[in-house]
Amino acid sequence: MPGPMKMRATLGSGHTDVRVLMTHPMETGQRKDAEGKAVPMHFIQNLTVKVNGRTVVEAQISQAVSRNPVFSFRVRGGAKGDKVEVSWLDNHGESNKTETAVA
Amino acid sequence: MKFALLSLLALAAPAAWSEPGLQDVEKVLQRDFKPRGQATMDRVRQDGLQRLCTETGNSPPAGVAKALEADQMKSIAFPAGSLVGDWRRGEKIAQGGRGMTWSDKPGAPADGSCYNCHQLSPAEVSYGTLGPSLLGFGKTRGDGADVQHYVYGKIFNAKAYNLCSQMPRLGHSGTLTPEQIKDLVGLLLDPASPVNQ
Amino acid sequence: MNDLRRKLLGAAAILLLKPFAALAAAWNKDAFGAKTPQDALTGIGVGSPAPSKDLVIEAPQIAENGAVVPIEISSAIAGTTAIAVIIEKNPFPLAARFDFQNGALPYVKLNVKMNETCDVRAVAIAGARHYTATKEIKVTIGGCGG
Amino acid sequence: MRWPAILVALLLPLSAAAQDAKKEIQRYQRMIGDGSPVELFELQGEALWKKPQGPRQASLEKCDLGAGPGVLKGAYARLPRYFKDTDRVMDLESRLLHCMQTVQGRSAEEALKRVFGNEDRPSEMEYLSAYIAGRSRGVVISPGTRHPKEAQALELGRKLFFHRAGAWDFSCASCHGEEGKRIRMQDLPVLSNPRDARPVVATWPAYRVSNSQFKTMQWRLNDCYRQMRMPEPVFASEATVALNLFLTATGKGETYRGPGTKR
Repeated sequence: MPGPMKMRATLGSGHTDVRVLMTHPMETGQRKDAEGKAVPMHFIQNLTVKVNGRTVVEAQISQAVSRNPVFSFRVRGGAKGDKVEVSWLDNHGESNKTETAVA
Repeated sequence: MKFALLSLLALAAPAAWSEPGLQDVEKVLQRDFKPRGQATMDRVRQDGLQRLCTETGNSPPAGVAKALEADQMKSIAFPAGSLVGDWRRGEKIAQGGRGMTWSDKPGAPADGSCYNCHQLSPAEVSYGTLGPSLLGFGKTRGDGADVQHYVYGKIFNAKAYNLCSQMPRLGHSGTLTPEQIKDLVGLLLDPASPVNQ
Repeated sequence: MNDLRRKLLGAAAILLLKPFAALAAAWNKDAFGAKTPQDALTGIGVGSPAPSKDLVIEAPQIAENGAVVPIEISSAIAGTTAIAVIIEKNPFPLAARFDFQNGALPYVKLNVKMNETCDVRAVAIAGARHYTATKEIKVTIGGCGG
Repeated sequence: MRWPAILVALLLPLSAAAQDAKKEIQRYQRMIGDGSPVELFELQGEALWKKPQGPRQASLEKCDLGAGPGVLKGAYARLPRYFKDTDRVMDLESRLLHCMQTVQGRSAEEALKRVFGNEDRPSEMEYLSAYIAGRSRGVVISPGTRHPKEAQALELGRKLFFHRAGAWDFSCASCHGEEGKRIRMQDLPVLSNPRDARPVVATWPAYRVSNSQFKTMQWRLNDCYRQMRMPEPVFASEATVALNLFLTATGKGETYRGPGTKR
């Protein structure tokens, strides 16, 4: 089961700041574990940000994104209470999502 | 007046504890540390030098220091011939930070951890400052026999030159081999070494 | 095991995987699998992008550790719809591609892994026009190194 | 008259470059702090704090960290401190270990099995310390120093800090004893000096980006001793708690603002 996500969406000057944290190992496939076994590639590939149900950012990412990824995005305008949703899908087919209201 | 006296007395009253001495500290270390890998328990027992430097806050009386430095000097076996090894290998040894910890494989070659504390080659911007900068070391001093001797000895056992130096005794402690120390001498003294460019 | 059974199992597997496959289709395997910055650019359909001062990379010049290098990219180029991040000396240079729509500003901040000191390249896509900016980031060794 | 000019000309490029490098490293540290996943560890620590475990199937919510059973607000900022029920000075990890045994009924052996995590799996201690330390944000750090056992531990910690031993003759002060020094690019705080100790104790435990793991104060001490080429300190032992108390007491008065993010 994927670990938790945490998101913050706040009103800036003329835009909304969205910052999202996600728990994910982002394994490159190059690392060996404590027993010396190669740890298979395991990383988020797709990330989608929606505001009030409309997709605003679609991202494709690689194993070069750091472990426990953190992203910040900006969306023009916005109002308190707007619903922001972020979801991800990794190369194992696992996924997770979180949502929050703009504060 | 009486009140002040009383509080003074209270301050002067024998504390319910006593300040731990060096022996107490060593007992605590024996009890609260455990051997792991190559880091065996004999390492928590201080030798005379470590004890003296701890007790005197690294400022031992000059006479005692001189005598003990002379003792340390005896520990250095200077190889015959040129002490200038391969600076390329020396640079690798200077860069690495492995060796002698409980997580290092016993018997595997160790590194010198030199860049942790010293500036050496100008290309390496990530260098420490606990020790002096050694940039251009051989350029100003040449690579004569005396300088070779001094650099080899200093790396082998820094305490022979300055009793309470914070620099590890890299040869004496068995961290580096004589060959490796020669390579480090090469890094510092060889005119072709990046240190001297 | 006979051929027919294997085929049937295969078909079942495809059916099961279908929903995921549809979702994952948006991952550009060729571009992310590219081993040179040029192939990565080609992979995302960018030929020779023009250098632009309006594409700004905000990042430290020195990173104490290559496992986490913070990078912030913003584009002031009108009509920017996508930003890609290429780390020139990584084994697979393309690190990410972001497509912006419905009011998202061409801005992103993320942490990336860098194998060694090299240029980080940002690419902005604005319709048929492509722009680029680079910034060198030195990856150093921090701490005792043991 | 020309002398100083030459000197300035010679010195300026070097110090300017050094200044730039320092500024860039500070920028790096600020940026990794902005994008820190610390909150994720706090969330998982909270779940673990509330999760029934052990033979008693009890959560740790009855654990007394010094402010009363289950009281977390500000508790971390007052550790290490003396605990009457054990007649010992304890830091967060040693107290958690105690609670795992007394509240949850777990054996010491079982609770100690995995005190430090790795890249594949963080440890319970790491999650819990992230959560608990986070509940002291904004609280002034004031460890216990008045009880005789606290005073004794503090003094032992100070002695340990300056005690030279091991294969490389190091004490803690070998690296943390002189102003303005660094290892590689990393500034070394003089931990016996309140000015340097304050920001350090205000930000541990912390997320370390170099291995992308959350690390406890007990781990920090453990790894220092490893790098000092010493044998391994026993987890939550009197020596480690004493050293932790010495560092925390030296940094007392600072407002806790962790868990932090480190290189």
